[in-house]
Amino acid sequence: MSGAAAGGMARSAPLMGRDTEPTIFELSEPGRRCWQLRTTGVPAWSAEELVPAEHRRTRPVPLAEVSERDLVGHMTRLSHRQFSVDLGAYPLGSCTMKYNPKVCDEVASLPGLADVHPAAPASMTQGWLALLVELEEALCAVTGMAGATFQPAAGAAGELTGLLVMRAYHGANGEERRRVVIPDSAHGTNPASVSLGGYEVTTVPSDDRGCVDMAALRAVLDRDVAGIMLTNPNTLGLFEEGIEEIAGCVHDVGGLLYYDGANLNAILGVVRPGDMGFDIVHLNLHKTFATPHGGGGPGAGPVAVSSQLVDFLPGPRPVRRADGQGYEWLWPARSIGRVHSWHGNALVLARALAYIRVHGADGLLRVAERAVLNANWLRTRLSGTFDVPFDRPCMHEVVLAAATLRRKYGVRALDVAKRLLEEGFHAPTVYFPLVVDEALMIEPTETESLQTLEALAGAFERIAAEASREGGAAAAHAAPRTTPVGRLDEARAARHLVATFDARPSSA
Amino acid sequence: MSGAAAGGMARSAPLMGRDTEPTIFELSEPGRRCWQLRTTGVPAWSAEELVPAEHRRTRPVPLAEVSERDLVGHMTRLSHRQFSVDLGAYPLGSCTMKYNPKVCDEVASLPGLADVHPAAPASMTQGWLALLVELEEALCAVTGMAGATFQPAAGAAGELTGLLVMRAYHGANGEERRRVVIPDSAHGTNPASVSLGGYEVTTVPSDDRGCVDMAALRAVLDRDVAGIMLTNPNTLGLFEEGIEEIAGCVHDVGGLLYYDGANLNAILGVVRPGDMGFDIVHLNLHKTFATPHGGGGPGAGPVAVSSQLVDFLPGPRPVRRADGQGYEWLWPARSIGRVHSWHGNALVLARALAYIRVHGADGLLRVAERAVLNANWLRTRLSGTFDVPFDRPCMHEVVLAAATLRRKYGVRALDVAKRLLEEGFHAPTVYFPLVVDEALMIEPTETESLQTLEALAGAFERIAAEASREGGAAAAHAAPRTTPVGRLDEARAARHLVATFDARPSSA
Amino acid sequence: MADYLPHTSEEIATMLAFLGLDDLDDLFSSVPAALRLAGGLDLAPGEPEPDVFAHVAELARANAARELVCFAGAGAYDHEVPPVVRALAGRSEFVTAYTPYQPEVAQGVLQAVFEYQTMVARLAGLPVANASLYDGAGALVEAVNLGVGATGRQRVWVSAGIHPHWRRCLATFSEGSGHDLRMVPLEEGRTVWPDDTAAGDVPGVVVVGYPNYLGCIEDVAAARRVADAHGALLVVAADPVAAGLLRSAGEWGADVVVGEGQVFGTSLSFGGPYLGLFCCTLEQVRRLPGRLVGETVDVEGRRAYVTTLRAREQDIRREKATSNVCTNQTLMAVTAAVQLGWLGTSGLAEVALRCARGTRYLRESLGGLDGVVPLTGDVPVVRELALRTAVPARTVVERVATEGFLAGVALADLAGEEGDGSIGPDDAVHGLLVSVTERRTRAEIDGYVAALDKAVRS
Amino acid sequence: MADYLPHTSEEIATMLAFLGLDDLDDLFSSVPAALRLAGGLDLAPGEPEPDVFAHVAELARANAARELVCFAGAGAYDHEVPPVVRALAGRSEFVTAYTPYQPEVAQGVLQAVFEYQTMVARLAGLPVANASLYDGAGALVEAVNLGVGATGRQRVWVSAGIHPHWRRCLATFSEGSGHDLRMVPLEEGRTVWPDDTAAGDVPGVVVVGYPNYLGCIEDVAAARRVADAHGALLVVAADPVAAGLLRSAGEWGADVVVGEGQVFGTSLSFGGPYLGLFCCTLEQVRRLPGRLVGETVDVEGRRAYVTTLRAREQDIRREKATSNVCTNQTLMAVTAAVQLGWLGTSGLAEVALRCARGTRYLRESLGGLDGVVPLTGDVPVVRELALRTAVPARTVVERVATEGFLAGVALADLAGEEGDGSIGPDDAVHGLLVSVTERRTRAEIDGYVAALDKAVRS
Ligand SMILES: Cc1ncc(COP(=O)(O)O)c(C=O)c1O
Ligand SMILES: Cc1ncc(COP(=O)(O)O)c(C=O)c1O
Repeated sequence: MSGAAAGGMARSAPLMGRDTEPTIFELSEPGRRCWQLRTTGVPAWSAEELVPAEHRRTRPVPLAEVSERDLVGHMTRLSHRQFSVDLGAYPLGSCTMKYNPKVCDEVASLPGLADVHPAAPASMTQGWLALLVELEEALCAVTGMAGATFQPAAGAAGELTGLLVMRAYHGANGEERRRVVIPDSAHGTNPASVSLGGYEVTTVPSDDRGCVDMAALRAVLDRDVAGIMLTNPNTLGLFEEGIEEIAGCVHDVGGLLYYDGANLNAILGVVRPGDMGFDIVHLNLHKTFATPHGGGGPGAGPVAVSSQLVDFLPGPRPVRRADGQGYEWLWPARSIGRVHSWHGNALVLARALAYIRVHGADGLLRVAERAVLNANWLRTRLSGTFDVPFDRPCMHEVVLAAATLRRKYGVRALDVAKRLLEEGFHAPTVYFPLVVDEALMIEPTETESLQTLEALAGAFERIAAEASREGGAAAAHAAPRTTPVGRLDEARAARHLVATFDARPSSA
Repeated sequence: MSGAAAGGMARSAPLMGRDTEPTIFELSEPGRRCWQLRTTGVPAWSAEELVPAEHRRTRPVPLAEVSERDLVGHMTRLSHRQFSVDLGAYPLGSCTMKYNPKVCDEVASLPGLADVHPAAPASMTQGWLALLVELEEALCAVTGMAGATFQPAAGAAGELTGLLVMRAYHGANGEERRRVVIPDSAHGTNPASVSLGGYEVTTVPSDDRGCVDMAALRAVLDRDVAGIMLTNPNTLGLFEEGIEEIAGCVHDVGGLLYYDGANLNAILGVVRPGDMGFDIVHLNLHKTFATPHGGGGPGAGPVAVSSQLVDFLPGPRPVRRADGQGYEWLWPARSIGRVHSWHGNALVLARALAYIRVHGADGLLRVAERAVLNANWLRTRLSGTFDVPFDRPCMHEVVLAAATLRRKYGVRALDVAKRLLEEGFHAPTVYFPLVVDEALMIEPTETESLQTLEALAGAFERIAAEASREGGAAAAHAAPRTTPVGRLDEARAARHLVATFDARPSSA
Repeated sequence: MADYLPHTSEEIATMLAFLGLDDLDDLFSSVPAALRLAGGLDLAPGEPEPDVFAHVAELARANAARELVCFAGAGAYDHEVPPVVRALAGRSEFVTAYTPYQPEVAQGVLQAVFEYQTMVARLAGLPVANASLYDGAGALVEAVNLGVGATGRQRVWVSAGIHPHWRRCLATFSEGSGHDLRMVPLEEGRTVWPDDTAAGDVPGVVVVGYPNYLGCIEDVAAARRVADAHGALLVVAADPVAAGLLRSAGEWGADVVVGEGQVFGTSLSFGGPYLGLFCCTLEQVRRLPGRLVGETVDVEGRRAYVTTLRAREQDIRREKATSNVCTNQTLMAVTAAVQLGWLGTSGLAEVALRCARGTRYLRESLGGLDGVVPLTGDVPVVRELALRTAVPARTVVERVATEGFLAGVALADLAGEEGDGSIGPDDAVHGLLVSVTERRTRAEIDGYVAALDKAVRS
Repeated sequence: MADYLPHTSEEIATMLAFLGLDDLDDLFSSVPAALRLAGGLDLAPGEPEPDVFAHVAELARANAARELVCFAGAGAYDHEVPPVVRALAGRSEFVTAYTPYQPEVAQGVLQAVFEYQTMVARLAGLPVANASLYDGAGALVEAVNLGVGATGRQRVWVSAGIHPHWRRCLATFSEGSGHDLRMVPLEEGRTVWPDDTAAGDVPGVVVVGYPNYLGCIEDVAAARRVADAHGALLVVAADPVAAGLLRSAGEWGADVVVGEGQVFGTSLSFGGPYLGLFCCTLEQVRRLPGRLVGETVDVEGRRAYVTTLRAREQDIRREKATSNVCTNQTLMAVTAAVQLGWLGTSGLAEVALRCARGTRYLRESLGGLDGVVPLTGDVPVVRELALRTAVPARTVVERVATEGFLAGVALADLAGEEGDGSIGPDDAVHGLLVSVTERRTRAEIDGYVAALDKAVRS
């Protein structure tokens, strides 16, 4: 019955069956509607009276036409076809899929926050400005920085913003540096941002302890290097022990240190990027400060900088008024300009503030401790089961590998991931970081309990044991079998691109 | 893994698998907690200082101890194990499972309604009183009655309230009548309420057209009869065509007519119980006026009465002040007393008012028309597939039967119901009304589309066709196979009662 | 024309044609023409959702009470309801489901109710709880029905410490059931059971509050002795929050425990929907009113839940059913399960303790005031305190509201201006019932005391 | 100590023992001691949720703007968002999921985004839409990057009718990308494209608004001709609500269409999270920034969805990626899909029409006022109107607020007090940009006009 246009049929809800859900366009019936709009009393001029003929659309934009009941049925069934943190553990490495407190949802829907126009004057938005200034101070406390911008809408936007600040700083010093150094284990957004920032990427390899190879780093450092981008702990979940030395030699050549804050969760209250020597830090509020990821976003990627760089931040910035009478917007003296249509993802910022206040200094430290405790427990428990590329205590996540499983039984990291779905867990991140073959990057986060870790470890162990058994590899390749759809033909999706309903062969 | 205590494991979510979900007690871990309470600054006296030893509990009530994350995981997974209107069609006869507009949820959570204490004086709750009076007027317009009480919390409570009003009325006339007449097709709450009202039930049979057998009725009517309880359309979905005659002869012996409003949806704007001759009407707001059923409640069962009975209604009642200055509470002169701790299910009443205002006179008529249209379409379409006990146009629901299927193939109404679950629909009501053998009572409601009706009819047809085929009966008996659990051992539940976790053999 | 109906005019035409009808009106041919409503309902035409919402929101704004810091209780309490409880209990699968008639696709509601039953039973100290009743008063009525059914005696001794509204409901329904109620009065806030009994006065059921509606902790053991003396069943109407500090009613020997479950996650809601709690002994389980969820297994042996002992219910037993309750308050029961899950063992104890602390702090703060004295002397209370104010309590409530507080509930509003067996006429007029929940801060209590002071002076 | 962490102290002890560690501090042994933060973070200790909520709610109350009837637009609009959209888009499965890396358990988000892509593409009149970008400005930046990549020319002609904030973003990012921006000025509210071009001035990309930020409907055909004359790509920044009335940008020949999708179901939110809309031709699909969902089948041939053409993305292509966007605005895209599903064909047209009616009604109502004149003459507009007020616009906004209206956006706040290529210095100070959505009633518009009248007189 795939594609059938029955709005009230629930066979696509996994509760009821394993059908596919028709698209909303297939549920559509001309003439049906669900919108209801205010009665306004405004004169009912016709489109002809309002828009000149040459600009006027001749037929309405064809959208779906459904009843509210069918819209609800459709979206509710789709929601049942979606895994989420609220359903179970989501140990996706580098993504920090912690539990997102529901109080933040209510904070973000406070009409006094959600219904405020971004261009309303500061005199009428003092609450928002106060909130932002309070959050800025908290983020500076956490990072050891002097000031921050909230405009970047996500981590990658923060990276690019930070690189433009870096560029402006060097420019203000009359320098035109051309290269930025990145470790080979870095997240893909780092090199992509470096390019967009107008720099060339210089990659440095990891050493056999999973850290930046110091010799290689020294070899590439010179006065053409604008800076280095690091995340610490790095994407292998390991703390860069030589960070002081790195900072020293980068600073020695006049370069700046950029901290990719995606892994800040591990070190909250333990060590601050500023104290490690970083000059620029972006924070992934959607990772560390519990903004739900929304299926891919929104997030928020504020950038905090040391005092010498505050003047370069994007503007305008919310600040306390000099006269002590509330708050106002201010353009930093040498601002790089705007990086967002307005003030950044404001409601995400409000969530982060609430999260930070609930935890406070003590709670944020507990977050880091528990996150690291959980990751190390899993590492220790699973170290006999999977390859351990770097056998050292990890921070908030652990990178294991299925290289041996693959070599011996033909069971790949991808198969392990798919099998894990059958076990009732989301899969870890696979094939990242690129420096580890058949990587399984597991980040349990601090909000999962020991009981869940035990169940998760048990599932991993079962999968590995099964791989070695007769027919085990075949079973792994056939996974997942308990999910609404099985493995997808991803190649076909790219080869015959169908990116809209109108591009479907049958709708042609 | 049934019963495993892993809070973050999602194998019980049908998206991931078919395991059972552990109880919250199995997820519990001593010392874990999720509550957070306001900081009050009130002195922290100990329990010993506050409660005398003989009354003081020696150990806390043992509840579950879970983290907020586990609570969310547990309840979200449970929600995925639950069918609902929002997932698909729910053609449960007599229950009017229509789509419940989401705007009503927002109405019911308005702080100005939801956060009001029921004992706050009328001077501080004028909005609530105005709302109730407006709703009362609307319900009187719909039913053709003179006044109403909102205290009954559901239909059955309304029935009993109405019967007590009937009793008080006769009592005021110095009469002690002992019997109430009920058709054999009546809903079980009617006879149960009659007993609780202190009356004896006199049952009258249905005739071969599915209506009250007039001769039989006349035979039981005398001055000992306090009244008759009817729903019209009746539980067979048929309009009691002889209603005027019924009313005439009941009134002739001094009895009152009670209207069971569970089926009011069919006649909104078409005919009013008052015009049919009814004296007392309860409304199931949770059926007709789109209050979601909440998995079994809450509902609201206001009782509306003709002018001669208004003085007997429960008190206090919200009324307009005589001086025109707002609203006040008033005790009817000969009130039967209270029937609820406070004023009834107030938030349900607010939902009903919103629903009624959105529809208005025109929309409520459309509701009835579409409900009846849908039911008749299904009746006509399926009349070749199932038995049609009463082959006449129906109102908002149609009663079919699987008697032939059972006789020929051993496939019962229950099997049809379970097979329908596999087809992605909730089952119709089965084995009710009792007067029809192997009854399938189908109420599509007005909010299901023709496309959904077609899919539903197709599913019924497939099920019937399959029953006649080789192995069809066995397949029907094995249904449902696509749901998280299969058919249950209901006898065992009653035989070995386990009504709490503590009564489980293993927890003993 | 804006509504929720999917039918396009083409579809209506098609469907009518399929039925062989000319127009929608023909659908109602079985309705006698003389009865048909001419001219439609006497209601305004439909309005779009946003207009309707604006109208109701305006009504909501007209409820001044909402802005007041709440010191009112009397069976409806301002407890903390966290966002997580609203989010979970508000999930549409719970909200838009019907009674779990098809258990294979209703394990969500069924298991939640099973967990609810377990928690409520533990709270009451009894082995069985049902799946919910309408409200506290309704639960009491059902409990008395059960007791009368079990003993075969319709005489019921009801402590005057039972909430006056609940007693009033009991009286209303006794008109139908024929129960014969005797109110047993209070002295200094506690029930004084009669020593000896005339022949016709032998109770089948004895009912007591714990604490009673004036907040006083009753001697349930004494009530048990009275019941035993007459072979009666003991029904205890217990405050389920106070139960976090007090010995359970079951421990004291209650046969049936009822209560108002609004305190577990449901907003004040102007009085409803609330939640009737009902627990009983195993002995009485076949007389249990309402639904009951039990554990069983499916065809493959998987643990599963189903409504059980259905032969008690009205849809099967009809006039012989234990009760007429059909639609109940399941969503509130699910809400209570979530709230109790959130509170957990330590949280329930903490809430009860904080209520008691706040109440003590209030009592001590009132110590210095002229014109406000405790009404029930030194009787121990947990979270509800009856006061006698120098000016009539209704006046106090109006005055204190101007300072931003809902002062409490005037006893005249509960027990009538004449009073009843629980209090005399003077206390009825000057009595004010005050409640302090865990949400009240010291600053609020201080402000309230000042407002009260002002109100009773002038 | 209240938080969301499950670990009991016993469990911590067990886990540490399993790891062979003495205490939690040992977990951080790899952090050089010298760097360890002594004394903990300089933050207050944690507070319970209800205290925190009360604090944020107080901040929210301090935003006076919230109470004002909104006549401000400028890229952020007060459209109707019905309860059903909030309910559906707020479902926790959508809210708490990550990027759909495991498509077998992410069909919900994937299909919703596929439907979103279809709707947005139809709106733009182009065959492909991506899965969302950060906001309108971000989408424009990406569009210019795409155009420069496609033509190999970094010269970009940007109409001054593009929202000043967006132009400002473009300028910021061009510092990195090296794009060479030329602003093309407006006259009477519309872009006047240069006739001839110096050698170094040949654009690779031409950018125009439709309507532009002052509300004026631009001649996109003219922009297309300019682009064609130079072999440039045409990027159109379109108002997606006005698109309900106007010919689509795709019909006019746009290569890339960008827009701000906040209008589809997202609240004003003080500016974010919003939704960057991005559409392009099939020719450019391999340069598309951000994620793209495509249809495919699973092993059993069932229709299914997956993110596709991933080789463009940064996690695979790294420094050669088409964009650095990773986390995007998926939830807003899902929200837009729901809102567009709610509006449907007729609803989108109706909203656009009602906006235009309200704007016309406002324009006519202003006719009689002294001291308020349209800034862009008679140029046709849909839903946004630039005015010149006799007193500085910022003053007007402050004054009108006292009457309960957010009067609009002072052009000085957008284009700076000196103005820019879109308007001169005098208009910058006296210019007020006003927007009328379908939510504004006649009574509100009348009240607003009266307030405006008063404000410009005094
Ligand atoms: C290590 C690392 N750096 C940077 C990013 C980019 O952040 P965002 O996705 O918010 O753009 C991520 C997240 O995906 C990450 O894991
Ligand atoms: C015909 C009929 N009468 C009465 C009732 C009782 O209503 P309630 O369940 O609200 O008590 C019902 C509902 O179940 C019904 O269908």
